[in-house]
Amino acid sequence: MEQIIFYILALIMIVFAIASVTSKKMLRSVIYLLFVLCGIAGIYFLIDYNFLAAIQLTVYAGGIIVLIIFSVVLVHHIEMELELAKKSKQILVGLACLVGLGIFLTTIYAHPFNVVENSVTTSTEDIGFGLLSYETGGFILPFEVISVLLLASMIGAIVIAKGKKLTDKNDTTL
Amino acid sequence: MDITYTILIPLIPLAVFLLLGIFNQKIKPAVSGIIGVAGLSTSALLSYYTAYQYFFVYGKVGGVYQAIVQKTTWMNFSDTLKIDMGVLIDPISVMMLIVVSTVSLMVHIYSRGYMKGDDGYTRFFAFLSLFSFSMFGLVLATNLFQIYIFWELVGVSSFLLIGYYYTKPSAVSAAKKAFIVTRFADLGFLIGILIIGYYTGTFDFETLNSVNHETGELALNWASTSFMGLSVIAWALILMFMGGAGKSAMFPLHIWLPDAMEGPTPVSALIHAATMVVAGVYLVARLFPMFYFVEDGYALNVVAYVGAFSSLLAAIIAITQTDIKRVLAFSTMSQIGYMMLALGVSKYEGHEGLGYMASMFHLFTHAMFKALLFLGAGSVIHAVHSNYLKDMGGLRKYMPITNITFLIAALAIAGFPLTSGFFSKDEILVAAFEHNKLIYFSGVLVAGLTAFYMFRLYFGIFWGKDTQYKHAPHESPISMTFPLMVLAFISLVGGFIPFSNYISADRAGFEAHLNYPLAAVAVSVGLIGIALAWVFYKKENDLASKFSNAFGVFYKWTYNKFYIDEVYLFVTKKIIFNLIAAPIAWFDKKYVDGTMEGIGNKTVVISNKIKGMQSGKVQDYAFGFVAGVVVLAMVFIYLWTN
Amino acid sequence: MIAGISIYEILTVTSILFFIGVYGFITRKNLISILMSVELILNASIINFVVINKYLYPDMLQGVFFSIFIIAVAAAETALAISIIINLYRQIASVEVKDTEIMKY
Amino acid sequence: MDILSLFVVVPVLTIIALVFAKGLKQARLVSMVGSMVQLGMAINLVFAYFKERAINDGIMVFTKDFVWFEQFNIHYAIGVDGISVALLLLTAIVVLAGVFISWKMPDLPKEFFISLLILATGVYGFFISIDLFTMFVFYEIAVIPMYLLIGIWGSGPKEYSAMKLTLMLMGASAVLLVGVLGIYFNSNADGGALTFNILEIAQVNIPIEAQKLFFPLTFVGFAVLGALFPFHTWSPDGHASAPTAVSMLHAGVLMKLGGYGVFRIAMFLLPAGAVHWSWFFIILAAIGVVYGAFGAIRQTDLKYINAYASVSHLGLVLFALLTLNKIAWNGAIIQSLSHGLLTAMFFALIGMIYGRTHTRDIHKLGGLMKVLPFIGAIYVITGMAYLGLPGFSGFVAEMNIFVGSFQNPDMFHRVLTILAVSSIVVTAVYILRLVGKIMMGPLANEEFKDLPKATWFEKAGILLLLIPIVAMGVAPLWLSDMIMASLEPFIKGVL
Repeated sequence: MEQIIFYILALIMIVFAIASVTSKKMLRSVIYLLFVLCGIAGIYFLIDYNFLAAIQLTVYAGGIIVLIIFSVVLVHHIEMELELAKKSKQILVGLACLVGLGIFLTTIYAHPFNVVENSVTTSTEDIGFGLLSYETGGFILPFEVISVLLLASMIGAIVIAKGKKLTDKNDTTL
Repeated sequence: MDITYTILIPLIPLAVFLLLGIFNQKIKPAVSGIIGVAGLSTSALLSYYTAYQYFFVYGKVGGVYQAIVQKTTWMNFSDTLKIDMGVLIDPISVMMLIVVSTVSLMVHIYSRGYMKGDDGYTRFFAFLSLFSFSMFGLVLATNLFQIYIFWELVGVSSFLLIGYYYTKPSAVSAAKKAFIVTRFADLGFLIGILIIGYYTGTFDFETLNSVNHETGELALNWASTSFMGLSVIAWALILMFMGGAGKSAMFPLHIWLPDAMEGPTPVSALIHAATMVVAGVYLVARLFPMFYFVEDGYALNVVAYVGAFSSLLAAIIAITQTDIKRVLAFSTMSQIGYMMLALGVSKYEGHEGLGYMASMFHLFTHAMFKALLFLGAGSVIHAVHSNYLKDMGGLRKYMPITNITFLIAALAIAGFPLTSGFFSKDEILVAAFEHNKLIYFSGVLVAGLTAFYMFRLYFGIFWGKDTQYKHAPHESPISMTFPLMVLAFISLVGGFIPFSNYISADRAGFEAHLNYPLAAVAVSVGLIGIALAWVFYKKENDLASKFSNAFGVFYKWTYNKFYIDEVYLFVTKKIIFNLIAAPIAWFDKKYVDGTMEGIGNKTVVISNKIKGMQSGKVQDYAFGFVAGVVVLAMVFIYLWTN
Repeated sequence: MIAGISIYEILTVTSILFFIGVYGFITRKNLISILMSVELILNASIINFVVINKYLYPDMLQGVFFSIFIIAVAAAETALAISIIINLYRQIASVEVKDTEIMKY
Repeated sequence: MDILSLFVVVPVLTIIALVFAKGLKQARLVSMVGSMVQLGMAINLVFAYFKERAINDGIMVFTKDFVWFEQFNIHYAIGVDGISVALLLLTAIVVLAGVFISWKMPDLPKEFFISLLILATGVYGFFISIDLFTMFVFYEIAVIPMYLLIGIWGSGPKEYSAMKLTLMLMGASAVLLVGVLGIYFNSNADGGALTFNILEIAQVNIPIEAQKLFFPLTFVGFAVLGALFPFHTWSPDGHASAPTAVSMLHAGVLMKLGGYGVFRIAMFLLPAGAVHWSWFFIILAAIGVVYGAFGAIRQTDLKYINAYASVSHLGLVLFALLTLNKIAWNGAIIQSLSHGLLTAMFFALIGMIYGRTHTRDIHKLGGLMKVLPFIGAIYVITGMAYLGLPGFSGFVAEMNIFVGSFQNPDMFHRVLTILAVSSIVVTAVYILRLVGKIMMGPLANEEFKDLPKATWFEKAGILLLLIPIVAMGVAPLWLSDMIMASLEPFIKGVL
């Protein structure tokens, strides 16, 4: 059962990912990406990381995608056709990617992973404790740093997006 | 014998030169003249003292005049090869000392009158002293390099003195010409020295010249390498003779001498008549044993023929020249050719070496009467302010002393009996007669031509037409006529000196006698020449021009000195300047520099081309990055798996 | 652990996703599309973190933590990128890569 | 402080003092004092050297050794022999003369003198070091200020010339660096440690193949600075654009670094390579001798004439070095000294003439002897010395070179020697053309009638150069013996 679900999810992800990077329509491209992200959340569910799956759905599918959609709507006409790269470039890049993929896969399959059979379930509580622990192996410091980073980037985003008025004074473009 | 004092003979003029040269602006002309004369007088007195001591007191040991050498090392090349500086006293160097100091002193005295009022009076005396220093050094040189050193120095003094009137373009170009032509000849001299130095391992005259009396050959041994069928030493001698020919204005390196007459006349008398131009003769005489013994005198034959030919050529050209100084210049060349041919036909031992002795004798007498001729000409030029025969005539009335002395000199050079030239010329002809008939006949012909052109000159100046002068010419001051009289006296009686007792190739001395039949021939040829000149030029008439018209083309060629100058001009201007120097300059700009520039330009072009790679497009970089990583990964995997 | 699915299969899928992202990053000409491709690449790597954590070191949570951090950073990055894009659009009325050449050379 | 390091320290101190100097007057005073101290030290060094030589028979004396880069065994190693002593003296003379000649430098005098002294520092350092790397560092120190000196204070197309000069010399030093490193990495051939010390490397038998490979690189690297044909083209342009004192220093001293380096590094450390390659480079050098001389005939700019003459004369230095013969080497060193003084003198005179008439075109000059008797007379004397007149240094040098190169009896060397000897005639042609054109003849331009006479500092500069020229020419024995004695260890390798 899980096997079948995984394959289905994998298929969805790959197909929509490809669709996302090749689609000519901007908005569709974003929606395809949304599907991919949802598929990834599905994977998280499958391997029992429910909290992560939730984050994936809320932050990515909910937040980032909406942000992107907004920006698309702001800077594009909905029906605008995207410009595609030259055929030769597409083929060249595709080839390079295929070769790279080949290398990845050969390396992966050549490596004997030391898989530990288990069925440990991780609760949200564990994650919360681990994240906020200041014991050895605790992640409180990075957590705080990330918080500050988020704050800083939010402020930065606002300042940059506001743009014009502030830059006028300094007489710098962008 | 201690002969250290002889070093003062060159050093005093050097001191005078430095004194006058450095304080050129500060010394009053009158004072500088006196300093110059005083310096040279001291040198002259020392020379006479040396000569007396050498010839009559200590020179002769065991019947042979010894060479006395004192020297010090000037520079080391290697353990064996070195340059010395020193003095070499032997018969010919002492004889040259007398010649140089006498003529130089006379010229100094003469110049005080001749150069009076000239801007560069002090400079002139400084240069004269420099020349005297160099010439004394050359005469006293103990080895090839020393002689080369002073050889160059006389060359440069000559350059400075010819270019004395340096604001006159013709003087400047004459000076340049003289220097470059002799420099070119010196190239041969230098290479000759290098060859000799390499193969014999010494530059010393005494070592080079020492003769092994038992075998009758040179004592020196060398590896007998030959080049084009002639031993390298013979080549070296010929090359050195090239240097001598350059200085002594032998054909074909004579072209500078006539132009050198642009210098002040006393300079012509000193340098280009009496002393420097005989340096070539002196050089050959200096190395006479080598010339004679190496390859059976091959090089000496070259000397003889070059001398004879130059002598004839110059005598012919002299007939047609109208500038009196140029006539004298060609006459000088002709007479030096005489000395060369005398050396060329000479043998080594005893009486066989008559030519050698005759050459030196002629050198001596010629120095006196040719200096006299030049100084006389100078006196005339001083009076009429022109160099050209056409501006002269009938001067005997105005300038009696000049007239008489000039006549004496002309008689001497024409070989009139009992004058000094008669004896020396006679001996040269005897030597030539004994060893080479062809050269003898050429010599006799030259004797006749000499008498003719010299009296053409004499009659042209002092007799001939009565020219009307703007300012009546008057006799020169005593400072100028006194040297004339002294030199005239020597020219008259110099022939009675028993030269052969003192100077001979093997230094042993011998008794020379007049050969009456040959002397009669020479004298009669000379008299014919004088007589012809009398007919043509004594009174103003058109015989001469008729005659020259009759010869037409030949006259024109002769008048233009056989166009040798033009040939040289063609070679230097057209070939060297335009066909070598110009293409090299062009090649340098275009290709050598062009290549270097091209490298620079190509760098700019290439960098312009490839700067597009740095496009600023992140995606392009990303592609490069990905592709690069892929390739690298493949390489590493390949390496790992193997 | 997904029953019947080995780590290899999951890693294969993520690798494919990763290279699709790379492909998109290089070939797309629109800044927002490029941003999306970056998201794709990031997601592929997040899955790797999580999966390796789960399969190889099940009693630890580092992989999960890093995933969370990456998501946070990605969110911040996206926000910034979007703001830059919007600002750029204001300046030059375009978000095509070919128009943003100020930094070229 | 030891006697040699002072040669680097004093110019540096002078530079520091110059930084605080205000205006032209103080700047030139400070530089003059500094250079005079330097000259005094150089003269003192000569005497000290003779004293030391009597009790010390090492290749180098006054040696000192400090490590300054442990890892690669780079030392600040110094020492001198007769050759470097002579060249140091030359440098001190030319620098002081250069300061005198720049007495009235109008623009940025302080900066000018500073650059000049940096150049001098590099040169001094180069001559005293016996560590390859230190030597190379000083070499670069000497070359770099040239760019500024020509680019800022030059005339004509100065940026172009400065760029060309710097690029070509830098290119050469890149090649040289490869050669130096090649020597360095072969310095353990006999099993020792890698070293940059010249004396130590000289003891090592570097493999023949390596010598053959690295000799041309080292040689060309240095010979470009010595204006080897066909790498000489930087020199005419550079000289023509450079200000007077820089031309003097450059042609007089800096170009000597080339010959010195060839001799001290390329030939001393790679003797087998030198023997193997000499036939090729000697052809280039001989061509350069004649080529430079003919090139000079055609030029019309005084400085170009002199630059080509330098190509010819320095070609003679390289030619002599490549004949691999002790006499010729002696001649090469003397020629370096002699040419250094003479060419500095020439450039100084050209500078004076240019400063007065504002032209260097020989067709526009003429008859200057009348209006400038002192400069004219010195010009003629210098010209005569330049064409190898006995009594001046050039003659001594040339005779040594010719006699030396004549010691190779094979046809190949004979022909080349005669070719080189013939250059003395061509030299005479261009020198006399020059002298005749600008000094003699009628005055070319009425405006030249009232040119100012030579000033005291000009005379001082000129006499400073003239005295050693005459001294070397009249009494060469002490100099040539000093050099000859020092040549002994160097010649062994190639014989």
